Amino acid sequence: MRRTNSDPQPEPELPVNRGELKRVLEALLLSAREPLSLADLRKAFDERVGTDLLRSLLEELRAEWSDRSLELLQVASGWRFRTRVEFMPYIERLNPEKPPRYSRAVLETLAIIAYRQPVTRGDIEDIRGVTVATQVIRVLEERGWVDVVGHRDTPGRPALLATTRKFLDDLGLRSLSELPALEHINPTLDLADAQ
Amino acid sequence: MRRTNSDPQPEPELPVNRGELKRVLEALLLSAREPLSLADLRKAFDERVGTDLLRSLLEELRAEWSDRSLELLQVASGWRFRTRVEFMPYIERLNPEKPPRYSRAVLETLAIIAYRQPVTRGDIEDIRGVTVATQVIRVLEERGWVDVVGHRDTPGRPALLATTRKFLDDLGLRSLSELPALEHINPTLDLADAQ
Amino acid sequence: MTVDNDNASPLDPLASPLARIYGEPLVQLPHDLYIPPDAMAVMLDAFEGPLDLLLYLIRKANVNVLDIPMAPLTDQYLVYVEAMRSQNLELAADYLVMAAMLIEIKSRMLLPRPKIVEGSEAEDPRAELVRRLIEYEQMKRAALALNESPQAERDFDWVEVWVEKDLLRRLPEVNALDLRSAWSTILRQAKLHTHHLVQREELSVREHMGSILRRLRGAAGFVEFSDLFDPTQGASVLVVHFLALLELAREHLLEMTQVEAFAPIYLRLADAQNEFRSPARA
Repeated sequence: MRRTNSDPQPEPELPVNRGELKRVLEALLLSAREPLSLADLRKAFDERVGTDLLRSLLEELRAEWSDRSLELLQVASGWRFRTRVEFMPYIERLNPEKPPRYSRAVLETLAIIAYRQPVTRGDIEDIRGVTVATQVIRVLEERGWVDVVGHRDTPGRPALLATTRKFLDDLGLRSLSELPALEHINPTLDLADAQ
Repeated sequence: MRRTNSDPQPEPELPVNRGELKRVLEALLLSAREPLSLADLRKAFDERVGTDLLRSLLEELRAEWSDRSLELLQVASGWRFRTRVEFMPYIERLNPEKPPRYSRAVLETLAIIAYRQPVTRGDIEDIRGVTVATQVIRVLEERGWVDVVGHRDTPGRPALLATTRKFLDDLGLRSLSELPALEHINPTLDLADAQ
Repeated sequence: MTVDNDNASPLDPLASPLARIYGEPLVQLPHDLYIPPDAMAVMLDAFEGPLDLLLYLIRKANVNVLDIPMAPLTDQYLVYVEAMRSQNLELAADYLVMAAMLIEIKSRMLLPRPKIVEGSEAEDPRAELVRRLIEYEQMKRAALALNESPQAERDFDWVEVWVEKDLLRRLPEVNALDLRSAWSTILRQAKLHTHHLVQREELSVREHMGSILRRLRGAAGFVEFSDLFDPTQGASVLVVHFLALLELAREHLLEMTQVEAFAPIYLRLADAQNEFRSPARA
């Protein structure tokens, strides 16, 4: 069904059955640059497909892909395909760039922002007991995981940091409530346990 | 095996059967931003899969996708998946791009043909005061908006151009009389004056 | 003041040796007070700050964090801090602040507790330290858990299949108003006068001129005058059609012939002889 070039704004026929609708959904999700929300998907169908139908088609599509090379994931900003974790070693061989691996300083700072947001740099320093290097926060901001959401109304009006939607997306989470639960800290921190 | 010591990923087992190999190939090709050559793919398998096997797996993969939302293509620099053209209108709705514009030369030529038809290229040049490039008229002819309806019986027998029914249809007009009235009205029809 | 070291080794979820020295894990600090300078440098890197060091010491001693024996802990802490200082390592002020805090708590522990107010307990001088240790420990473990979650680019790639936009050729859109404004531009440019302009009615005439030319061209020869008219279209259309014929004749675009008065009138394109083979030869 090759399109001719004579028609500038073609009105595609709406697919008539679930199978065809799923193929369109698949094409949309596989070629998207960002996760697609239900609203995005409705827009692609010219608002002619309801949210409930979309949701059930997405679930079917997820099931269809469940034993394949990709998985369809629902994250904070919508639905997106990602490669399965077990294929990463092959993909990595092709990419000379090493994926980002973060230092403890960066990870602890990220955890404090994620679990205690919004926080100022001072709050982070209080919890960690050390000065937080500007570089540590910049790494997280450049990754698009953390940004400034306001300023605390105290002297110096320090910036309040919070995690972004991209942070949730990149960790495959739909909301902050899906973060790993905080561990209850046993008062007796015996050595065996800790190491 | 050329893995470096610093590589944190464990050595993946080489997939044992064609099915698994194809799933890996699929993951590689779906996540790549560029076409992957056979050399790239061999590298991803740590050079442990031969070119002939890769080629036959790629052909199988292409066949598997032949009735799905993507097509596996072999292009100059290698293999890559591409979204099938029939899904493009849906994708377009998600990211509507501004339609291109015709150049001033094309629009003015079209306006002259529409309002003064039938006209020769010489008429158009007289009215616009500049030479009309062949390309300008060809654009309008290829669009199916303008065609030659005869020849003027003057030296050189220049072609007479007029707008077509498709022009009216594409502009949503029932007849030329629905074109916007020009601001100044002259009750006499005097083509000679215009030339 | 030193700052966090961004190059420190990433968390290792499986085992957390204190440090690695020449590739060997260092799980326990040496018991004698001599610490090789290299080891101390690595150790300083291994701790994320005084709270981290304190947590290590408390764990090592296997004591209840709610009942920290302040005197030995403070002593041990000071030994490490002193060792770091003696190795001329740039020591974060944070370590010294913590040392001061520990000493203060230790001394308050030695003082007699103030009288207990009815119904409430006097605050333990260690309470704030304990609170901070527990909170830090919790965040440290949360960081570990976060690091274990699959992360984009490190553990998986997002899929973004190539979309070739050129496959869908986009054509410029034109509407009727574009044409009018193009026409206005032409007029301004050419400084044409009003009598060059075309009125709405003419368009009908010009449209009919085009259709007559197409008709004649399609016929590839003579067409009878009356065949060009469709009486069902009404008088005004017929008039316009007739005007179009006259205009075409005036422009020498068509040829009209009539053998005698009241005989049928035939029309053909003025260029028909050149353009088309005559019916005779067809």
